[in-house]
Amino acid sequence: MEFIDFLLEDFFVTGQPLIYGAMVSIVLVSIAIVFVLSYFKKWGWLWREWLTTVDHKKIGIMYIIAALAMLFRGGVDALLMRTQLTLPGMEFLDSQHYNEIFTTHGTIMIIFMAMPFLIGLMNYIVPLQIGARDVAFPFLNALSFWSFAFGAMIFNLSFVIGGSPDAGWTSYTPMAGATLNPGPAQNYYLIGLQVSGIGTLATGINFIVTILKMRAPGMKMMRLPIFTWSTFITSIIIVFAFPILTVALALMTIDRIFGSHFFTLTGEGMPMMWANLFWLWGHPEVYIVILPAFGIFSEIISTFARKQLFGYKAMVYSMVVIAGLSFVVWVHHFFTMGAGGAVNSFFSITTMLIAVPTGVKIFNWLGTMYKGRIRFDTPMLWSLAFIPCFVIGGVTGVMLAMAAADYQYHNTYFLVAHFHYVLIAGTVFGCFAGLTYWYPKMFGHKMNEKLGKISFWFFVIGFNVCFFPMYFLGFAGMPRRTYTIEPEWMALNVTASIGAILMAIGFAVFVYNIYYSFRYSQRETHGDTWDGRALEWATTTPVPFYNFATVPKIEGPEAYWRMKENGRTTYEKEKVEPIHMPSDSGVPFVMMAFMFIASFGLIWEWIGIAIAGLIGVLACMVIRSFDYDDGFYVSVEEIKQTEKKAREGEQ
Amino acid sequence: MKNIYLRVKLWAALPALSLLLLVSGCGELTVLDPKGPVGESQKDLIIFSIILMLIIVAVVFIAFTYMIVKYRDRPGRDEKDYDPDHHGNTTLEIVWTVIPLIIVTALSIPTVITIYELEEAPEASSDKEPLVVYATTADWKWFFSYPEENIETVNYLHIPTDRAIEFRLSSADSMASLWIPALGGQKYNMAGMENTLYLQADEEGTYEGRNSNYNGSGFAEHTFEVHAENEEDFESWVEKVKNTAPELTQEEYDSLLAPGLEEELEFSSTHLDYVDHGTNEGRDYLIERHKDAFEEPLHLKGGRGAGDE
Amino acid sequence: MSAHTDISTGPLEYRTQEGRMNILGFWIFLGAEVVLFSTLFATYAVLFGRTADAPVPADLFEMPMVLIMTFLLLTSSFTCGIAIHHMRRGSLKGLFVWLGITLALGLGFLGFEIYEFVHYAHEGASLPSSAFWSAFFVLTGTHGLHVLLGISWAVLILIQLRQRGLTPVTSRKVFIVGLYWHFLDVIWIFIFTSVYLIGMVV
Amino acid sequence: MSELTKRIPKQHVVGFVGSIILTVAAAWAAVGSDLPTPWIITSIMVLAVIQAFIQLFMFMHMTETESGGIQAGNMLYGFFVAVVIVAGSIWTMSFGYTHDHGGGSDNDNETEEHEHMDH
Repeated sequence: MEFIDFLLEDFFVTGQPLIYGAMVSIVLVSIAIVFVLSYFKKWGWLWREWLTTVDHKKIGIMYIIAALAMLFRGGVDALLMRTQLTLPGMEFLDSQHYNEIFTTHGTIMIIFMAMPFLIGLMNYIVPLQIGARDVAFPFLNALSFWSFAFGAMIFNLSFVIGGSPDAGWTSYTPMAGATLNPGPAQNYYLIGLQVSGIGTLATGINFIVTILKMRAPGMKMMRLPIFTWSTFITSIIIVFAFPILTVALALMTIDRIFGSHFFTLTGEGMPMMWANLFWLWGHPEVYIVILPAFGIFSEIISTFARKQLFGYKAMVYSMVVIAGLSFVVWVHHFFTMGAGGAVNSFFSITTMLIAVPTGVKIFNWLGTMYKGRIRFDTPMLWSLAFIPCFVIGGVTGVMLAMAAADYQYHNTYFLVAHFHYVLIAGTVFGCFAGLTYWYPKMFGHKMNEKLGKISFWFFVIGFNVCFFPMYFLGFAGMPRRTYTIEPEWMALNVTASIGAILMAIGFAVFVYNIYYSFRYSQRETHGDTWDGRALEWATTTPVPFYNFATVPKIEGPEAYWRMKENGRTTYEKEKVEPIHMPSDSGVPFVMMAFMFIASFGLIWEWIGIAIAGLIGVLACMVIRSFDYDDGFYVSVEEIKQTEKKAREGEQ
Repeated sequence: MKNIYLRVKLWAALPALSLLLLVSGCGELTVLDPKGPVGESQKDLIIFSIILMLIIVAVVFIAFTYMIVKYRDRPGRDEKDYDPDHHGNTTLEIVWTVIPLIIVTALSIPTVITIYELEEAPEASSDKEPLVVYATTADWKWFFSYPEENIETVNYLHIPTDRAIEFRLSSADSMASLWIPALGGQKYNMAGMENTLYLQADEEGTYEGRNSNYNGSGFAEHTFEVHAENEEDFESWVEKVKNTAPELTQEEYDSLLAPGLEEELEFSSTHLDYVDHGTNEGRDYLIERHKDAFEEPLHLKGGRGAGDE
Repeated sequence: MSAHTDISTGPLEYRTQEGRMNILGFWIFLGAEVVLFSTLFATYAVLFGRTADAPVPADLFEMPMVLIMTFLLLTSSFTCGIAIHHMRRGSLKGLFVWLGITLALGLGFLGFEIYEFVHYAHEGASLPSSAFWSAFFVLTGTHGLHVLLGISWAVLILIQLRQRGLTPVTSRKVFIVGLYWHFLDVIWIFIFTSVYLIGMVV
Repeated sequence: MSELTKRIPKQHVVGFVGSIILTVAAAWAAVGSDLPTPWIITSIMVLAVIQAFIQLFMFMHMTETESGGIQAGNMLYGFFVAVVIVAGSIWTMSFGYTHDHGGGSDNDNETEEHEHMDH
């Protein structure tokens, strides 16, 4: 009986019709998935082709699918919040529920949507752009993905089991500490982020080594496609920023579970230190999700303006400068903490300085279009919409950087408007642009242009209608994270909600487009869909698992553009040699499944289960250490057959 | 592509359109209509930055529109206009690095000056000593202690006009942020430390004040009213509180600290006699007394004792 | 993947592309470790002096024991370097002997550290005592955990060496675990200086 | 290559002796010397950094092979971020005790001294 009481009162989240609905749909979807897989006898296929794969392309696709699912969840959260703020009197959500929703919205969008989406694109594209057959450490790459996937699962589990975290995605202490916030909810946040953070760090190392060591012969650093450059810089930021998050999360976990006093009110702990550590990681994190988007836009604008990128070197150096500055601006997130004139002045100025390299990039994109011949395909539309929207986000960012004025903007909808203008116009547009741009390479057919444009216009107009009014809400004194509003903020909130609905329609059309294109789009017969310039377009579509039959020698920037001029391909029959490829492995999946068990134990403070899970993780590491599997060779004959089949349509 | 012009126009019109909507839709932009010197200097800084930023936005938008209109792929375009090998221009790149640097400098100077200005009491009332008010928060209410007057109020505040108020900010539990948008910017309240915030009202009136830093389920109701009145009215209000309000006993104060919402109250003594949450000794005062109260979910409905159910 | 582009000269561990990539990747991981530990150092520095009612560090830190621990770890770093040297000379026996000494010294260090923690706990300073002691135990404990991990990892590799002898793969693994071991000594130097010495001075 | 013929390479012995001397010197500076505290802290931190470089160059061969430059740059950037984190945290977190009565004032001094140590 006691056990059942526990299940009903503490374990499962009860009392919310919305959550019951979610539970039912989770159960139904799970049953449906199990049924479909069993009915079509696809379990073996799932295990062999996906769960154990170390192929960067498949891992990239899994990242993107997971990110889209998370975008859906975060988007539903956003719609629920907009509904509540439009009908504040209706008690659609109570304060507690609203708090949980904005917390999960923020966390999911940053950690489980933006980053995996971009990492998915990097995974698929970067090895192709540099002429490599995989990333440097394919096993580690699989491990990264599964750590993200299980981390996301842990975090999302809180929704139905134990309760969602409700301390905001920033989780400021002491509010998020054990005393003021008891129970497993906040632990889900800490452990979920920790587990997926491990994977992100590994991804960072992986890409640095890949880009440094696996480039095609002749591809000097200054000949790298700009998206690869942005990945490289992003990876550096990841490697040097994520350990800070790891430590911060660990410290709060130890505080909550083992009774230490880092961020507590008792024992002379220092709650502000959490904010400090969080933003030491958090600010570089912003650039982790924005630089790859910059890279995507650069590729697309250059391709569709049919011109070389304007100021390639300046583009690279500006990213380097942004990466450096990103580590010395974090205090602007808490100017109002009262650290005094010197601190606030210093961080005001460093923050504003970031506008300079960013401005350089904006003008270089405009320069790329100058004397170009611009086509307006969907990827280009997303990239073009990015420029004005991001400029609005950027200049308001400069306004926020002015500490004295920030005292009035801080914690208001002005801030909310700013970072959505930056993160949606930058990251989300970037993801959509990148996905539609590389979609034919990934799946062998384009996304439907007409639907793509419909979705684009709905989303972009909706985005502006939703977030532009929020600047004014900030001036009108509306604080963020409030579940109810004053009457004088009503009109603007209703406007914003209309915008949110338009965005939702845009997203729905986007997802429908995936289905529609799968059914009806014309299959690609040619690897070079958009008349591209970088090496990923040199392979056939679909890309063979070894990527390149022969790796071309690179003679300058824009490798593929040159190859087309010289009539060369990545298949030079006489030069084909056996290709060495890594073997698939189930260890990453199993290891992270054990990690999942360990995490679940830790979240509920069931230390026995946590230790058992941890032993499983360690055992997997030992197994891996003794694994001397050296991969396999693809025979010349197989390569020739594959290439012949793939290239039939081309001639 | 033929209606690209129209689309671009529509696009450019969007912000303007929503601006119009705003002006008609919403009453006042409190931050841009401040009632005291602190808010005033912040407003000046904001307006200055908005003007500079609008210039930048205008330049980029015009250049952007020019590019996508002039260089779009359309039938009958002059072939000479297309230069696929054009890939940079050092002079231009230097220009658009240096100009932003100048703009940043132009923004930095007034910013730094204002930052330091706001660390001190406003100059406008330098002839008078600032009125010291200890503003302490506990989930989810505000305590205002006037040590010189030896009175304390809960969830509302009386201040004299034309005199600087020196807020001593601290918290008994979670981090909060005292913000009275009509008077000026905010600062954090934190347990175990003390922040100083200077504000001043030049116009009499009632202003909204609130905690703007999210701190849990009572956050939306964590507000207070500021009554700014002339020196005389203020004095007589102080007298009235002194004479009519009860003393704040430690027992009473301890029970007020329990998490929950509270109505407006006043007392003829301050809690500073028992504890100053801004000091190292006072930082865990509330936790020691109300640790268990956070274990149960609170159903807040407002008013006294609502948190106790 | 060109895993077998051989370079016929030079140390064994660098001869394959895979070996070179693994070593570079590990260096980058060490860069991340620098950040991880510096975050712990920052926390320790900020929380310094926040001992609440617990004893202050100057009362508990003892120079002789700290010096012994330091010398143990310093020597082990040296012997580890010698082990790598023997590996490069192709002497499997020398590698075994010196790596064995290294691990023994490492175990000695761990023993002292455990004794130290227990001793402090007896004196009333443990993880939940105060912010300062939380920071102390997590900083030194994280380092200690790394040492423990290093020892277990090295043991696994010794087994693999016994099974397979010196190959490009095993020598790469030894080299990487060696890097890890030296790095832990670097971290300890900073713990020794900024935790123990400064704790005794201030 | 000539180094490889020896049983114990000279470079490692020099590094080892060097780090022992530096350790003893730091220990002496901390407890044996009469220097003012900020001086002690500065000098022992300098000694620690020198020792770290001994390990990196003499034991870990940071600059060997063609990736040496990358490895060294990587470590240097790591140190840069480390300084930012430690010095930055101390700088931004040492505030708010202006009105601390009693215990807090001690705190203030110590934090400041720490700040010296990390510059």
